[in-house]
Amino acid sequence: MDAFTTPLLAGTATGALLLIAALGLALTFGQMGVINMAHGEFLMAGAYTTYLTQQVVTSTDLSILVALPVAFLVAGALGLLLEVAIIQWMYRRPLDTLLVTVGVSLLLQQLAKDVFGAQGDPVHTPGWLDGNIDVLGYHWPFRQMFTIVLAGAALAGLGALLRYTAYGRRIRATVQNRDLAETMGVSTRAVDRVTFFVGSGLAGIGGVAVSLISGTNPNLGTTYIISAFLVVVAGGLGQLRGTVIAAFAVGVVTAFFTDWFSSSMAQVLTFALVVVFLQLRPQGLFTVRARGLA
Amino acid sequence: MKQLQTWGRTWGPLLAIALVAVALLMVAPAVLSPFRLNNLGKYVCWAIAGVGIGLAWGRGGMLVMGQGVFFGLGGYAMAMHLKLEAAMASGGPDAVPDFMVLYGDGTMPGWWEPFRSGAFTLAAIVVLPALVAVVLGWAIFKRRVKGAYFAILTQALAVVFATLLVATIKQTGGFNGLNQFTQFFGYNLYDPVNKRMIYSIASVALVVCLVLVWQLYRSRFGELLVATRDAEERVRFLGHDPANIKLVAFVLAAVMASIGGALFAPITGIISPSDVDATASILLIAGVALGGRALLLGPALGALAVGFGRTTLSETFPDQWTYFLGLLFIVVILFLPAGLGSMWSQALGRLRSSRPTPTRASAPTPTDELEVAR
Amino acid sequence: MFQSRTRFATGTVLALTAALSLSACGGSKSGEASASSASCVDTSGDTIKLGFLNSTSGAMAISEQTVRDSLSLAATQINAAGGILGKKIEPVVEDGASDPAVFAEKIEKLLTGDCVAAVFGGWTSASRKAMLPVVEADNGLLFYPVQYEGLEASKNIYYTGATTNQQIIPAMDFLKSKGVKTLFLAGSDYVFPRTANKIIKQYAAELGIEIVGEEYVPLDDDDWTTQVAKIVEAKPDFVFNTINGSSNVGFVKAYYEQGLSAKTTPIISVSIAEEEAPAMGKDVTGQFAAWNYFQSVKSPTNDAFIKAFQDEYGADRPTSDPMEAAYTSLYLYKALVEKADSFDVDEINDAADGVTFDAPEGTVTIDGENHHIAKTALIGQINADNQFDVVWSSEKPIEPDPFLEGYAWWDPSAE
Amino acid sequence: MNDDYLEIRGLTVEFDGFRAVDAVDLTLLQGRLHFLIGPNGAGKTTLVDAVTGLVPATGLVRHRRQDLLRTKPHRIVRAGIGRTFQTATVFEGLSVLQNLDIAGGIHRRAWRMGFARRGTPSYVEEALEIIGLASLRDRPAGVLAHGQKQWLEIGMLLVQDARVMLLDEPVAGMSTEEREETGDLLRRIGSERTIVVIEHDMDFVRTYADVVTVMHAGKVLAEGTVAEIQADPRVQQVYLGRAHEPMQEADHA
Repeated sequence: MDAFTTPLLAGTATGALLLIAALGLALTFGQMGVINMAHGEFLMAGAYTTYLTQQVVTSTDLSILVALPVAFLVAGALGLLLEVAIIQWMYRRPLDTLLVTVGVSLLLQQLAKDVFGAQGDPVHTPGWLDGNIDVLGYHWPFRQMFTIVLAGAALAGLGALLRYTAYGRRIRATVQNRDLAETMGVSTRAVDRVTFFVGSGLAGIGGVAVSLISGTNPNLGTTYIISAFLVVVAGGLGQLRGTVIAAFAVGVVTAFFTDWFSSSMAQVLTFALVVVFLQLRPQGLFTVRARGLA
Repeated sequence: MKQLQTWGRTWGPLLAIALVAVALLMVAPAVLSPFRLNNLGKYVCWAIAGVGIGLAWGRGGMLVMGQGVFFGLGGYAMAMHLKLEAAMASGGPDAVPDFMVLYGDGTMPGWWEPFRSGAFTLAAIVVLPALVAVVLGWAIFKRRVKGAYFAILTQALAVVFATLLVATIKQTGGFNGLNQFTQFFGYNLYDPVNKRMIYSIASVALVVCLVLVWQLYRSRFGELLVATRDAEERVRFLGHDPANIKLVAFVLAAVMASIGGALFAPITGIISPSDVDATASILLIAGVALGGRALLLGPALGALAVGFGRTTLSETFPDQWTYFLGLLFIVVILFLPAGLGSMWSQALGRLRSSRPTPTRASAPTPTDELEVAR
Repeated sequence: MFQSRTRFATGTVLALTAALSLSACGGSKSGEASASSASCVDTSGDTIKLGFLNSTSGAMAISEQTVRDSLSLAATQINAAGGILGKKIEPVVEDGASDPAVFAEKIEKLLTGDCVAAVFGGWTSASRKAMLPVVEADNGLLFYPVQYEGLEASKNIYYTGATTNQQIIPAMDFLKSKGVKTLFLAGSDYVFPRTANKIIKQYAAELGIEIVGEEYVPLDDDDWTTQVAKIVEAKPDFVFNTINGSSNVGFVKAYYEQGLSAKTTPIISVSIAEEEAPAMGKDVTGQFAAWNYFQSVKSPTNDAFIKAFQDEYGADRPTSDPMEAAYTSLYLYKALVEKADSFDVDEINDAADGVTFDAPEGTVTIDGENHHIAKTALIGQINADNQFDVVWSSEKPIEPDPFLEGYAWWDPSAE
Repeated sequence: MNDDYLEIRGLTVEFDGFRAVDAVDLTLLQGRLHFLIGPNGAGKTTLVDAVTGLVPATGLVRHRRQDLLRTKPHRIVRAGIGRTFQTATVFEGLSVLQNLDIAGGIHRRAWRMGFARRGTPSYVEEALEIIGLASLRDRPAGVLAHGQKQWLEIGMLLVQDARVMLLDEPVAGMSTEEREETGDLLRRIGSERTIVVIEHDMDFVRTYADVVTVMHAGKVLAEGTVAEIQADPRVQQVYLGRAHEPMQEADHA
């Protein structure tokens, strides 16, 4: 019985985590064509923020709730800094942006190692998350449910931002037609910054969730980032819907493969599935503007 | 004067390659200690892979972030043969590698068997990566997956490849990789003279690869490749399938990486997942970016420089190496996207007439993938 | 450009390079290899160079830095006490960068470039395997301070950490003595856990302990949820943990999260020591670990070691098994040299058998045959201070048996 | 009459349920200058896209007994169908000569691609003469005037030996003289080719068109000579919604 429920529920939680991580990536990629390889390190920043928050807010029960907004701000600020310092100078060179952010990612990892030590620091799970509920034989941890709720909240928040706020309208206008938006008086530069801030901030929230799984360590970002990228690739662009479906699909499929084979094989098979998927549905990735090719 | 220019355009690059050949094959062995020469041999292996990356990325616009995979295919193919050679030298023609006895049940997987043959191994080093690259490239390019998507897929491939290696302990030695070779096609691997021989082979391989890309870059294919990089869809309406053009460059790059890996194994005496994973692949890219991705010699010299820097910087500032590497990416790509070598080309260009360079290969204009990304 | 008159000259270039390379190819065939160059170690001065080769960058840096620290401490102490054969130790430090190929490169540099008399370091098996052929070819010496999966012996390597019959097998004896009937194996997906579990499975069959599950997760993967669910389902008496590094945190969190605890399903670990225990983010009191040294070991030598270490590096720094083994390795080298009255590798090897040192863990003795050392096995239980209370001991040092030749149940070719 | 003509039957292109091209029938014969006109959004460019394989379509497009809708874009080019784009797309970094040469790739065997260019192929020289850029042969295409780029693109089609040329607004943005030159060029090369021009400029259409097809809302509205078209009340209706001198003010956008 729980041969089915365990991978399904655990995979959904993993998918939720991937979703939080991938939302920011999909957002910045969709709008600016920028792939931020340091996005994983923003997750890491969120995790370390949780650790630091727990040093200040001694009540473990409260600390996670405090850490969430703080992590959002910290990671968002890092993202904003990255955008202002580097990325804004190279919007015409998406592949180069990707490589520069690889450099940033290396720097941040080493920095974390030097500041916090390579050992990793403990993050304590609050009492109200420390427990589980028996679902058909699987002791479903509250922490996993919390991750799913968090992803839902992040998604809802992002959706509300895009739909109901002035900034959201500007973001959508910019995504659909940057030049037109600009002629309509939208400052796409400002919009880009907001997007980067929000996207990176979401990674910070993801970092809080990750810290509840594995504490902190400097390599934490690299663990999740490749899967998050695969989610973005499989999900296609421009629509949050694709990212949501892809995130949960990758999470659940990986969990089943892990259950049936092993974690290592699950990585291999999930990658293979994404490549096969691209064979079947490359349409989401492919548009050509016919009137001018240059 | 004009004749001199034409002469220089055609023969200048060859002359430069010849200088590299002389430096690697005659000067270096004369002035370096065996240890440093062996180190240089290691960098040369990276440089061979770098030349391929220059072809695929610099000229073809395909950011190959997983060349470690092909480096590893060649490296492991060669290492399997060396491992079997070592086993057979001590345990007879049916002997199996020591780690299979230690970690497994002492039986050898069937697909190891042909690697007892040196000829098969040499063929596999070329054919294996080519096959993988064709299948993968076909799947990716024919579906018009490119730009950042392509880069991410190749990096994911490197991660998956390393994971697979680490998990298959009985077949590939897992995290430990393959090591403890004793001989190289019958030659004692720890004899300094033979080590120099392997170094020379690597250097010759590098020179051959350089001559090959020199010819490719001046050929019509080279022009078409650059055209594909800059305006893929336009090339389609010249009657070419861009997928095929990119595939050729991708496969050549894969084979070069494989040859680099195949020589890396005997030179360092080990090939392990950490030599082929995503980080190792990034390191390969770093050299190419530094030297100048689209230049003829840039990738190779850049790879040599990064290899040298890694050794010396880690000897001098063990903890700071990662900072250097990170900064290298940021500074070079941000301020000098065409690489250090471009400064030299620009200086040279100023000396010459104001005629345009034949192919605007060194100035990347990767707007095409942006269009598609939208 | 178009009217290029030059005929393409690849052929010429190829011929040139081929000729160049042939001149360099006068190598010698196997068998007639020239004898390895005589040792370049300089013993004429009043110092002796020793290489410390540890990763101070990369993923292994945190672990290996602790080894580096205790090696430095030992060198300082030995120098203060007059050195080795009257010569002061001059450490030459190198970074292995957590990369086996770099270890191979650096040990070559240390042995042939710096001409050190011996090298101390390495942590992962991969790094040791990479250094082994080099140190054998150069006829150098390597002292390796970490417990490992055994199945190796080299005349050029001294292993001062435990081999399997000094850690894994005693841990199983301990489990048997606790009346354990069922056991679950959880490990990282690499060589040490796989090999350790192979031994555990065979010995468990011998002891009548049933293995009710076996799960592996890649080294850099932290999510153990699915695997822990299988432990919950299998309800084993004990979990044998061979997980390495930060992945332990993910395992321990998932384990408590799904309602397991030291009371219901205790864990015995072989890689969680004094440094790792407080980093779990969970109260791990009551869980077990198998080592040959704990900071809590009561002996005057250990007290002196801890005091010296904490005076040097800070009172908050714990001492752990690999640190102690590294510290011991330098003193063993001193004892070896003094017994041989020479820095020559062959003479040291001839004198090796029976060399002892009164180490913090207790008296250790070198086995001249396999170059491992006899060590006492200890089982510790984590207390509220994240220290280990020793709850079981093998009482006397166990002779090292890296190939498990003395164990009839061991069949290396069985799965 | 040989089979060197382009036959289009029931060609339909749908985007998310919207029919951009709706069951179009056209027969485009060799040796005549066809013009395709119509207001914005009439489906002219989409029609060309469908013929050249850039967007998926249903129906039939046949040239020399080959069904182009089942052919990949680069194979369509090799079958002798060439096109240009509204914004001239030449390789700006390459010289005029190199642009023409690179277009000649389809004449070469794959392995020949591995060699460097030696001398100028005769068909490149010819094209260079026809498009009148011989004196600018070594100029990078990027510095050419707008009109010259369009000619270069037409030259590339010549090198490709395109039997059918589909030109998308080739004279947009050109000066009057450039237009004349372009028109003459099209006349010169059109005698043995099938040429289709999408155009808004009615003066140009009037001067050079042999046959005009008017499209509206994805359908063919009318077909005939310039005079016939101008007289057609439906065409006037489409262009201005009222019936006086319609085409003079047809939009240029």
